Parts: sequence; C-alpha cells; structure tokens
Amino acid sequence: MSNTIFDWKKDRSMFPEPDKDGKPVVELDSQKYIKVWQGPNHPGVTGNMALELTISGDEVMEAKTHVGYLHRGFEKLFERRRYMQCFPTSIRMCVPEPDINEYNLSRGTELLSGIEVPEMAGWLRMIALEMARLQVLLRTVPGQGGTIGLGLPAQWGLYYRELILDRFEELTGGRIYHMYILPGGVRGLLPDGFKKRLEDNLVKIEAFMKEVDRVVYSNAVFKKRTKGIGVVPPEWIDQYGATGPVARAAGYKRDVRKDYPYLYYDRLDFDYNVEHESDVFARFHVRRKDVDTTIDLLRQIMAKMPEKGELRAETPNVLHWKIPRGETLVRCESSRGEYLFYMVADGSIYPRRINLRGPSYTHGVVLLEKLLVNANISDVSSIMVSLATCPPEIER
Amino acid sequence: MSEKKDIPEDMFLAPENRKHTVTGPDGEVIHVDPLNDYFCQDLPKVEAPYKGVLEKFLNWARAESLWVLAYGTGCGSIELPPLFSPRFDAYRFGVMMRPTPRQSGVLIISGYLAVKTLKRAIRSYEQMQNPKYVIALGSCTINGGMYFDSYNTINRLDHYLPVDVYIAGCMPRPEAILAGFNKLKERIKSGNAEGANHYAENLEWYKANQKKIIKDWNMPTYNW
Amino acid sequence: MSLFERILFVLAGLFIVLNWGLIMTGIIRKIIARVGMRRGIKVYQPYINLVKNFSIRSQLSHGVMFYLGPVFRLSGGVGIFLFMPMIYGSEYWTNFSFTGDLILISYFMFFGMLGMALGAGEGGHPYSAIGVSRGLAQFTAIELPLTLAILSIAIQYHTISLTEIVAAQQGGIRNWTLVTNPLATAAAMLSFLGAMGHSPFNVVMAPQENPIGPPTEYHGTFLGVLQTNRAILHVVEAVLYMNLFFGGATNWGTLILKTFLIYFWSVFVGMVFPRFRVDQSIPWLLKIPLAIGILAIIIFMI
Amino acid sequence: MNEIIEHIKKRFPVYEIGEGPNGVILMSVEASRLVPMLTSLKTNHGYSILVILSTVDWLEDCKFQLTYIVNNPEEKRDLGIRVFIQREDAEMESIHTLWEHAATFQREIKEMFGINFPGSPGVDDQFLLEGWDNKPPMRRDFDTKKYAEETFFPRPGRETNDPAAYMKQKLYPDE
Amino acid sequence: MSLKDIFSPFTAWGKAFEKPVTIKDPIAERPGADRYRGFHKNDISTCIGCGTCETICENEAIDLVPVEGIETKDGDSGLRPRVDYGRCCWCALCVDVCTTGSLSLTNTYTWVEEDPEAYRFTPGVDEKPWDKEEKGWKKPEPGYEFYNLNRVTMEHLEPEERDDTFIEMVKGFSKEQAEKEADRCVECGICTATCPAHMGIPEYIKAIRNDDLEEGLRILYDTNPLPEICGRICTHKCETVCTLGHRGEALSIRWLKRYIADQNPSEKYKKILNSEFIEKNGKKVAIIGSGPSGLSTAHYLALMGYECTIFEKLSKAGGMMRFGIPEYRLPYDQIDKDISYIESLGVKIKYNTQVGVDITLDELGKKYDAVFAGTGLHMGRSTRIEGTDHKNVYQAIDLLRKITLGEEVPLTEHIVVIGGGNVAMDITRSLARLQKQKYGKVGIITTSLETEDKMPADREEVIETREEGAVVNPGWAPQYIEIENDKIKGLHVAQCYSLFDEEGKFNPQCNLDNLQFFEGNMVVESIGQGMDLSYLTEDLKHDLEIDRRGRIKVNEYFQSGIPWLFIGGDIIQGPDVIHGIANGHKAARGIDEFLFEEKKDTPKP
Repeated sequence: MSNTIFDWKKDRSMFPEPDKDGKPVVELDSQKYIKVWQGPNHPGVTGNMALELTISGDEVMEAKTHVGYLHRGFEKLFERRRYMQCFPTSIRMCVPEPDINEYNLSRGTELLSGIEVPEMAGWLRMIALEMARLQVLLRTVPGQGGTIGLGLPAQWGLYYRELILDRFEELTGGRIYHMYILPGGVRGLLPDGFKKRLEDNLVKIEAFMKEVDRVVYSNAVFKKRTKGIGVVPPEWIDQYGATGPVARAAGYKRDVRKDYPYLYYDRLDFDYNVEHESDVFARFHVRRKDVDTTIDLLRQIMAKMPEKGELRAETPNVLHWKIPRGETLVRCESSRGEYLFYMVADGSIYPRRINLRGPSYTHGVVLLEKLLVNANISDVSSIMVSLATCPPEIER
Repeated sequence: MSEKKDIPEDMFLAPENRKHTVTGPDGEVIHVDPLNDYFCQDLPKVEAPYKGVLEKFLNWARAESLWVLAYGTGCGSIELPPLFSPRFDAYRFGVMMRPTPRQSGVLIISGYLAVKTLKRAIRSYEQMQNPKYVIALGSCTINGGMYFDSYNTINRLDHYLPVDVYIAGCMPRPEAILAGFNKLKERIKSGNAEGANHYAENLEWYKANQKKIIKDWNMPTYNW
Repeated sequence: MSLFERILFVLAGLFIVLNWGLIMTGIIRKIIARVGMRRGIKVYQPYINLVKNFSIRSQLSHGVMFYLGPVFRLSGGVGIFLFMPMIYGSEYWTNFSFTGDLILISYFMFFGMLGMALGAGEGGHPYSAIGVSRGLAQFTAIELPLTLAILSIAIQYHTISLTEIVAAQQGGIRNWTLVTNPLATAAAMLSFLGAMGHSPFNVVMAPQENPIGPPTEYHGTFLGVLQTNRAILHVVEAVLYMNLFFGGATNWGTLILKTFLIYFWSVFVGMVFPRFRVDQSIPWLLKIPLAIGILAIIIFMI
Repeated sequence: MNEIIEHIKKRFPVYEIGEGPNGVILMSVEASRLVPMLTSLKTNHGYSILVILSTVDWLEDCKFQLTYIVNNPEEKRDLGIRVFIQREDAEMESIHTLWEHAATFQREIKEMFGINFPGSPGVDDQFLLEGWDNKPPMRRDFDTKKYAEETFFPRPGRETNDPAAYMKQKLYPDE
Repeated sequence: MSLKDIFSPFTAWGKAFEKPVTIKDPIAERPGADRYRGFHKNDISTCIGCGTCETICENEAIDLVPVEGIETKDGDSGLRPRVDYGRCCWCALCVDVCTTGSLSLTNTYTWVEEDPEAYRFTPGVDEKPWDKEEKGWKKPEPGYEFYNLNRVTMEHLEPEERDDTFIEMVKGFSKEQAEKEADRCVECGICTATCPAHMGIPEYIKAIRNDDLEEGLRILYDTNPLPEICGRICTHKCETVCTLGHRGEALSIRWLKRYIADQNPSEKYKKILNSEFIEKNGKKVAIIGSGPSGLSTAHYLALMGYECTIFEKLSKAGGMMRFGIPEYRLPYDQIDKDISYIESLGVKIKYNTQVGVDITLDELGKKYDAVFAGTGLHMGRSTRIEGTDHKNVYQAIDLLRKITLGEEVPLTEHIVVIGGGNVAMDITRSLARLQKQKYGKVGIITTSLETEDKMPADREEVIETREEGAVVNPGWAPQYIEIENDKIKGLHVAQCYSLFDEEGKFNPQCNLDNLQFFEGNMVVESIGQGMDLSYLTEDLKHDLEIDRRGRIKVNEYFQSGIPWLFIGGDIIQGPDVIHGIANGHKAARGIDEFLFEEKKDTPKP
C-alpha cells in the first residue's frame, strides 16, 4: 500500500551530509537542524532522564541520552553499609520494580556466605517477584498506548495495578518498596485468605487484559503507530546487549527464568513468549503475552507452594555478618529483561563491591540512541517506553 | 578540595553558551556572550498580594486549582501517577498535572534531588510564576533520607527552594500526598504560602547555597 | 433594534456561550473521567481554573507578538461568534450574521490559528515551533474537506448565508443536511475531529511529544485568555456545524443539546484512539474526508 | 566446559581459575592479553554477550580489578575474566569494537574510577555527574560521608549517645 | 487493518456505565494493611535503650537520647530511640532487630508538616496520634530472628559421669562454638555498667569473633586479672542484664571469657600482655589475703611498679576461690594459672602467715607504704536453732575448706543441708560426690527458706544439683534438729511463706501447720558467712569507722579511716568474686593515688 504521493521518505543522501568516514555530520550552525531536549521534565520520557535530540523537521538526526539526574551513588553507599543494611538501600535502585533488587542482593549474599533458604521462603519470594512483574506490566502494557495519546487504558491499568499493590501491602507491609525479600529468607508468611484475594484480583486483571486487547491491541491507529517503528535488527541484540522482551521480540528465546532457573522456576510450566517483527508492536505483544504467563505462573505457584514452612534460614547475627572473600554473579528476569548483580565480598562486614547491571543500562543508552536516529520525533517516547527504559537502574 | 586550581571560568559551560565571535555575512564580527545576550538578567521582584476579600477570593481559587508540574525528580514520582489514577483521582480536588513550568503553580519535589536534578528543579521553579508552591515528599527532602551520605544528593531542600509543605514517608502514599495537598490548600487560603516572595526576598542566600553545590552554573542568576 | 441593543445582545450571547463553553468542558471532563473509572472534576472547576489563571501575579513576556498571540486567538473565536447566527428565527440572537457570513467565518477560523502561531513562535520554545508547524500543516488539511463540504452545501442550498442554510433545514430531521447531503456531512464531521484537537488528531498539543505545543510558554493571564477563547471557540464551532448540518437551533435549549452532542462526537472518537503522527494524520485527512468532500461536490455538479 | 578452559589455558596465560558460587568460572589474565582472549571467546567459542564490565578497587593492593563477564547463550554459561591493573594512571584497552555497549560501561568507569579507555566513544563525556571536581567518587579513598557533610548542610540538632558510654557517665563516671 | 480494528476500541465506552472505583475520602477511608510499615511506636517501659536499632539503621535515622523520667540503671541505659523522619526509610529493620520487642510500626502513614524540624520525635515519649494504634508491622513470627536467641549449648559431663568425681564438669567452648556464641552479641554494651569490674564485654566478644584471642586477653586483663577463675565461677551479673535475655537466652558471657583465657597458653601471657618489663617505683604494699580482691590489687599495683607482698593464712593462695568453691567447678590448676601469672609480675606470697598472729597489722603498716586487707568472709554463720551445737552440725565453708585441703571430711549416709545459695549447692554437690564415692549412692536433702523461684542460687546450679541425685526442697524454715541418743535424727521444718516484713526487714514468717521432717544424720549449715576481723587491734578499730551493722566504712577507693589501710573485697561488698576483683582494681588505683600524693610531698632523694 505504498502511496508515492504521501510517502514522504526523503532521499537520505541529502542530509545530513556525511564526512570523510561516512559518518553523518549534524551542524547546528547550518540552521537546518534544531536541538530539542526531551526531558528531564517531559511527559514523554520514562522517569527523570533526558534525550538530546537534533531534529530536522520532525525527524531525529542525532540522539543522545543524558542520565545522572537520579544518580545517588548506591554502589558507593554500599561500601559503608553492612550486608543487611544494603538491602533496604538496594531496592531503591529500580523504583517501579524493587523486588528484583531485593532478590538479587539477598541471593548474592546467600551465595557468598553459603546459606540455603528454606523452601517456603523460596516460594514466597517467587510470589513477590511475579506479583512485582505483574504490577509493572500493568503499567507498561497499557502504558504503551499512553505514549501515543491513548491514555485511557493506561489509567485503567493503574487501577488494576493498585489491586496488586494492595496485595503487596498486605503481604509485605509496603506499597512500592516492599522490603520483603531479605538475606536469609522473607519477612512474612501469606496472610489469611491471601490466596483467595489474589485469585480474585487475577480474575479481574484477566478481564481487564481482554479489554486492553480490544482497545489497544486491536486498535487501528495503535497498530499504525507502532508497527514497523523502532525495529531492532536481530543482529543488534547481542551486539548491544539487549535482553528480555526486546530480545524475545526479535525472535531470541531468552528468559532467565528458563535459561538459568532460579528459585523454583524449574518446577513451573511456562514457555518463552517470542515474536519476530522486533518493532514496538512486537515488544508490546511480547509483554502482553508476559502478562498471561505471569498470571498463569502466579496460579501455579499458589497451587504448588507448601502450606507451612520456615520464613528465614538461620544467618549469622546481621549486625556483624561477615562474608568471606569471593565474587559472584546473580541474575534474575525482571519485566524489562535480565537483571544482574555482580557482588564481591572481601571478608569484612561490608561488601567490597555490588555492581548492578539492569537491562536499561544497554537499552536506554546505546540502543536507544541508535534506534532514535531517523525516527520521527512523535515516536521517540513510544520507542523509549517499548525498550522499558528505567533511568534509576542506569544511574544507580 | 579541588586539585586543579586553574579552572577556566567557562569550563563547565556548554560550547554554545561560551563567549564566542560570529562573523556575519557582510564580514562584520560580532562578539556574543550568550549568558548575557540571550537570557533575561533581571531578578525577581516581590509581588505584593492584594488586600482584603479580593485576595481571599483569589487565594481560594489558587488553592482549588493546583496545577502541578509533571516533573518526577526522584523515586517519589512513582506515586504520582496513582494519584491521578481512578482510585485516588486527584482531579476532583482541583489538582492537575501540567507539562510545562510556565503554567504550573506547584512543584513537587518527589524525594531526593541529585545535584544534576537540583539544577533543573531550580530552573523549573524559577520559570514558574508567582505565586508558586513547593511540596516536598519524603525523608530525603527533610534531612537527606537514605542518601544522607551520598556525594550526589542534597540533604535539605529548604536551603535551595522555599518549601511549603513536607510530607513524611519513603515514599509517601497517594493518600498522604492528598493530605499534603489539603495542607497546602489551607496554607494558601490562610495567605501564608508566599514562598515565591520569600524566595525573591532572600534570593542572595538561596543563590549562594545553590551555587555552592552546582559547580557548573551555566545559566543566569535567575532563570525566567 | 438599535445598534446599541444589538451590541448588548451580542455581549449577552457571548456571555452565555462562554459560560456554556466552560460548563461543557466540565461536563465533558466528567464524562471522560467516568470512562476512566474516575469521578472526575467538579463541573465548575474550569471557572476556578480561569480565575486562578487571571490571578497569577507575575507575567513574563517574550515580545509584542507574544502578547498579541492570545489576543488574536481570542479575536478569532469572538469573530466567529460575531457573525454566527445562534438561534434561528430570533431577532436578538443572530448577532451580525449577513449574507456572506460563511465566508467570513471560514476566514476567522484560520485567523485565530495564525495569530496564535505567530505569538507562540515568538515564545521561542522549540516545542512551540514544532507545534505551530504541525498545527498549521494539519489545519490546512482540515480546512480542505470542510471547505469542500461547505461548498457542497452552498451549491445545494444556493446560498452562502448561514441563516438561509439553517432556514432551508427547518421542518424536521428529514430536511437536515445530515440527511439531504450525507457526504458533505461526513466529510465535515471527519474534519471536525481534527478541528477539535482530540485524538487521533491532537498532534499540536501532543503531551508526550511536544508538551504542550504552541501554548508552552503561555501562562497567567495569557493562558486565561486562551482558555476563554477555547471555551467560546468550542461552542461556536459546534454551532457552525449545527447550523450547517444539523438544522440549527430555534432556542437555547436545542443549541446547548446539539452543540454538546456535536462536540461530544470528537470526544467519543478521541477517547479510544491514539493520535496519528503528523505525517499520518495529514494524509488521512487528505485521503478520506477530502475524497468524501470531493464526492459531495461531484454529486451536486452532476 | 573443561574443554574451553583447557583451550584457553593453552593459548593464554590465565591464572587463578576458580568457580564462583553461582557457577561462574572466573579466571585472571594479563591486561595485555585480554582483548585477544575476548575476541577469541566471542568469535570461536560463542561467548557472544558481554554481561557486565565491572571494576573493583583494591585500595590496599594499589590495584584495580576489572571483571569482564561474558556469556554463551547457547550453552548458557558465564565466564568471568579478571584483569588487574595499577591504580596510578590506570588505563585499559577499550573493547567497544567487540561490543557496542561496552562504551557505556567504560564511560561510567572512567567517570567513577578514573580508569581511562583510550578510543572508546564518548569516554570523556560526563555520564552521571555534572561539574564534578573531586576525586572519582567510586574510588575507595573518596569518603562520601565526609564529602556529603561538608557540602550538603545536614540538618543540625542531631546528637546521639552510646549506651555503654552514657551509662558509664551516669553510673560510674570516674572509673 | 480490518474494520474490527476501527470499531473494537469503542467498546471502551462501556466503562462509562460502570460505577467509578474512586474512593470518596481516601485519607480517612484507607487505613494501612495489618502489616503496614507506618510510623514508629515504642513501649518505653519495655525498651531498655540498648541501641541495636541505632546500629542497624542504615540511614542513621535513630539517635539515643536521655528521656526525662527514665533513670539509668542496671540493664537500662536510660536512653530511648529518637527517630528522625528526615532520614527514616521505613524498612522496619529496627523493629526486627529490637532486642526487647518494644519497638513497632503502626499502620498510620499520614503526617504533613510545614516545619521540617517537626519530623524528629521520640516514639512513646512525644505523644503522637498513632500511639494507640494496634495494627502495623511487628516482628514477624518466631523463626525469624536477626540473631540467635538460643545459646550454644555448653558441653558438660552428664550427671552419671560426674556425680562421683571432682573433675571439672563444664568442658568449655570449642572454636566454632565460641565464635557462634560470640556472634550472638549485639554489642549494646549495657552489660559493661552492670559488671562490677566494668569489663569491656562487647570488645572481648568482638575479639573472639575476629579470632583475635590475644587482643581478647588484653581486654580481659584491663579490668580483670583472674580471667580463668572469673570465666568459670563469676556470678555473671552481666548475663542477667543481657539484652538478648529479654526474649531469649542471655549470651554466655562467662563461658566466652573462659574461652579466651583457656585458649591463651600461660607461658605467652607476659608477651601478649606486654608486661615483661615493669619499671619498679620502689614503693612497697602489703596485701592481706590472697583472695580475688587481694590478687587483683596486687596485680594492678605490680603493673604500676609497686612491690607487693601478699600474706596468706593458709598454705595455698586463692582464698575463697580455692577453698570455697569445689574443684569440679573451678579446677585448682586454673587458679594456679592465674595466680602464677600474677606472681610472675613480681608479687610475693607469704603462705601460712596469718596477720594478727604471725605478724601484726601495725607492723605491716610500718614496714610497708600501704596495706590492703581483703580477708574475706571465712566464718560460717549458724541458724542458731535448737540442736545446732551438736558436733555433727557443720558449717559448709569449713567442710569445703577441708575438701580442698584434702583433709578427712565427716560423712554420713543421710545429710541435710540448710541454705539456698550457691555455697549450699556447692557443699551439697561436693558431699553428694563423696557419698557416691563412699556409699555408692546419694542421700542428701537441701532445704532453704526461699521458695524455688526466689532461691539465690543460680538456676542451673539447682538443676545440676538435682541431676546429681541430691534432693532440693526449698521453701522451709528450719525449726529444730531432732537429736536422739546424741545422734542427729533429722531436721524439722515449717513452711515459710514470707521472708521480709512490710518494712523490708528480714523477718521470715512460717506456717506452723505445715510441718515436715527431713531425715539425716548430719546437718550442714550454709546460710552465709561472717568476717573475721581479729587482726584489727583495738586502737586500730578505734580509728576505723564501723557502722552499727559491723561494716567498716571506706571511701570510694576503699581507703579506711586509717589512710594507709585499704579494705576491700567480700568484707565490704559481700561474697562475690567479681566485686572483689573490681574492689581490688579500684583500691589499687586508690593506693597509687594515695602514695603518689605522698611522693609529691616528699621529693625523691
């Protein structure tokens, strides 16, 4: 359906003019371009970060990510905090989905000090992790429409997310920062009737996802706006270190839960959600399917988990928990992709180094900068959200 | 503290903001000092409120129509969308998000402020028009919170911006934020929320504090 | 009726339109809230917002055109109103409508837009500039089908006087242009979607892209003026469509109901679709409504 | 797995081979042999993903440890390669030609630790900090608390007592 | 793109006909969940101000501040946590780590202020609207602890292994056990104030954790020169106030001390403690009695360079530690280890020299620059009931001395012991062992005035006594000893229901309707000891201030009315090893100060 009159794809050779190396040169002085900052105060960017866009008309010529607006120096702060004290601090590293930080830090600490977590605690961790994933997906899946002006489902999504947050509040005592998974185990058993209430919510969320399907997924304009936009060629995936839904939308079967099973994910039955188009729509679709998987996983967990059990393994006194020298790599699957902690212990009560590498670290900087070139300025926020850029985990 | 003593004055300035010369098409050489030439160098004035019933009426209107700058400065901003979600629906209290500082009257500092963000927050605040209000969320704005020992986050907000209302919590829940809005409304209606005038009166003190931290001050003293 | 009386009635009409515009905004916001599972604002919230905006103490200008932008915009809205016959058959509420008012109104619709564009451009904000260029480009694409539809009607009724067009539609729904000239109505109503600035055509103020377009720099009184204009403009544009296609109104009650429904049409579509990119919205407007509009003319040409 | 280790052992002078607690094989290699080794791992052995590039400051040994963890997505296996470099005027070869996103890591390390990666794109740009004029903050000899107290006006009025000292002062002050 | 794609989005309008989910008044209608981590609440009567909350807080949000109306006393620092909500992150680690369980979080979460200074408050002291709130975060269920509440079990000989032998019954910690036990310590330091010697308990426990036992020994010797002895038989007042004891078992501080002392070989002591070369200052001090106080004084004086001579009445040093405590609790070689180190510092001990008999106190006063008397309580007290003048009624302290000296101990098959203290348990168990050796079975009844829960003896002592076959039957007041044919038949007792009268004076009340008879051929009295001050001549006594109850008045440095005479130990403080040591340490400082003043007055030649 290429329509030559309306196909405004210009002859790219005209501008920007390439230099000797074939690299395009964007000269602001030439008056052909204007520089636009999206962010840090801009409704289209995810969180507090900025994109420096050089545009010509509506087209982005050059994009540069600016981060650091949320830099708190966590990795420095860890040097001054005991292992147990790291855990409330660590979770602030990813605001929308804090539980993965709790889990990774706890797991790393346990691995380094050789502690095995009781089985019950493991299952409870899985509940928390999956609920966190669901909670994020309820923001991002309808939120994908929000980036291009379809704010209604995003608003609904926030309500259904509230339901999960209610369950979190009940289980963990916190709404956003749950601080539930801690080194050695978890901080509370399921309250009475929790499973039933969660199941009720899951039913509601399933019905809501049907609605999202109707309003967002099969929406003519949404498809028009997202298909073929922000295509990540499959060969870029490894080159740019993309993981999670971005990799899966490009046809790669990558899911930490299946590839490197942690907790009891190997006892659950689920599959990779793979798409092949690798555009914004495909990534949205992968996430949409992830919602179903997550709901299914939550049901499986509730069915398979033991009724009773220990909350927490016996650990050394947390006030002076010394961990012998060693290093480890902990990974888990966040809603955005592979989430890693690299931990080095030096035998003292303080960790030597805890380094976080979230998926946004590569998605939000190199990949985004690359994808935005020649994109329409209207699609910038849509592409950014489809990569699920989360600035706090880039900056820590 | 700094090891290098001979830092050029414009070291931190973006290239386009440095003093430079431009040659016009007719060969005329023009010296440009962007900071002085492109930006308004005026300082803010104290805008006296009206007297009596009129001011009371206007304050009521200001209180019932709080336009918040949609700027999530810290992690507290994760609780701002739920504020406008179906469950809490802050719209019905006259609260609304605006994407541009010009049209907003309320700046929510949602938690910690990294030095880099502080600069933007100050800029946003100064671009807002009198009367303007600041709500500070969470521990971080009161005394540094979790990041009291971080090298990149400020400890107390009241040294940099006049704060009207503090809300405790890490982060405060939407309900608490709504309570904060109620408090702010009370404050506005009582005529005490004159943060903008306070800022204009004590500009020197605020600027000294701000400039102590923001080392690359590549903007005019007051950013209209 | 003396000129003085007429001016009095025009002002009274303007007052009614302004109030209805503000209340309608409130009602629409309330409805939008209900779809969003919310309770929504108080219906009189737009009034408070207006008072608040006029109560801002400090104003900041970027130059003369920056000042004049909202004024132009307002005069665009008021201009449409001045020449718009509001109530059919009423001597008092026909304003200054005359034989060629349709032409003038079409002009005023563009006038406000242009004034705004100049003022916003003076603001110097890059997003204003982007918004302006998008807005003007899209508005041209909106005007085209609308003009064709108007032409089609003009051919149909052999007049370019709004009063006469309304007069021709009296006597029941069967006589409405909606029934007699459905193609022109379709073309115009589709372009109306664009004119009202709701999704999928809100490329100008697209909050996630160029927040919030031309008025980015406007604040305080300027914004108050813009809001006033917005309230007036939405109503009078709806009145225009009402007059053209839906049989006009013979009393204020009908006018309020019909304008509301016409305006609601844009909300009805806008709520459920995301917005087009500007390079999608213009081709779309130039494809579908334009084609229908041309068809509407061709039918009458034959 | 052992095959690869044997293979690497034959070709590169690796030492301190050991398995971390999570099944990550860690080994150390001389800085000069790192890039050939990574290239070989990437092209010949399927270690196509750079998982993380991290730095540890061993202040007491006057050394920086750079850890490159690469991953083989087919065999689902991680390999960690440690490189120790001197703390003074630290410099390391850039690997952005192998993995584009290594540039981000290197940019951050340059800013946070002061290790230079000549040739890495944008390595000299400020990444997370703005107008920083002190020591690179992640170096262990930079005291963040002291810096924060000097710079950020902590709210005055806090005082605390150590229970033991307070009890001594109250109950047996002169002993 | 199909037609469906155009029309299906319009289904969204269906929502317009549903009821909105908005909560009318969110501020009032939404209390936090049952577990919500809201604002702090503290039960200040339970709180002891141990400061673990302050330690765990990663944000340094908690300060410990003195609170009006709460006094500093043993086991309570008098401080209470003050929370700074400009720091707090509501992680509730402070609640989870709280040793007493006094701290909790409520489910209240709304607090708005215009004044940032207001966000600093002392929960439980400053009144807050949520003080009455019951719901909120509490410490999770049992099984969730940040430190181990249970002691590492100390291995000891089983009753059947130990009931006929005087081999030490407690085996001592192994390295792992000691480190595990040391790991439980929360380092609050509340014990330090309660310990009479104010030992650096958290510090030496930290040394164990760090496996730096030499450092540990140095810390021990700072305040206590008899660690081997104290590590075994100290009355461990520290453990009674241990913060862990509030919800679990107190830390085995005593055993940890013993672990440090045990693990350091005696030959290395001088090197570790850096006491190989001590500069003498030429002053001489005489010390009467080689009990804990005397040894302690001698040790610290010796370290200061004084030349000390201890005069001991008996043939071996150690005083009550050797002669009052049976060997199974405190082996003699361990006493020798501590004493030999003190001797190695140049302290001379003159055995078999009784002051007052072999040498008078006056002479000592003239020969030496100062004298310290720590003669202890070596005279048993009698109940003075009918029949106590019989020859088969003994004093526990005399029997214990006989056992230590290896003299023959009178023994019958059935014995009644009167007394509820540790000495009573010691003699009971010693006699039980002897009975087992001689007769193959145990026949001993121990009774006391105090009821079971008020017995002054350590709990485990009573349990172990019973394990070894002796009968402990407390709560009886002895009435008279039945003697038939000059032979003791047994002890008649009546139930005792109250020990003290309303004024708090000792005045036992008996229920004479409830009588009992304990059969036995021998009665041992162990109701306390008195002092023997026969060495004090009358003119000396005249200079001393002695109060109505026979106690000698001393100043805080144990200096008596006679400036050169310092008196300390059990005579002053009552029977307790650790008090004796503390007295000795302080007296040593007093003597030093006293002599230093003198030194100043008389310039050196």
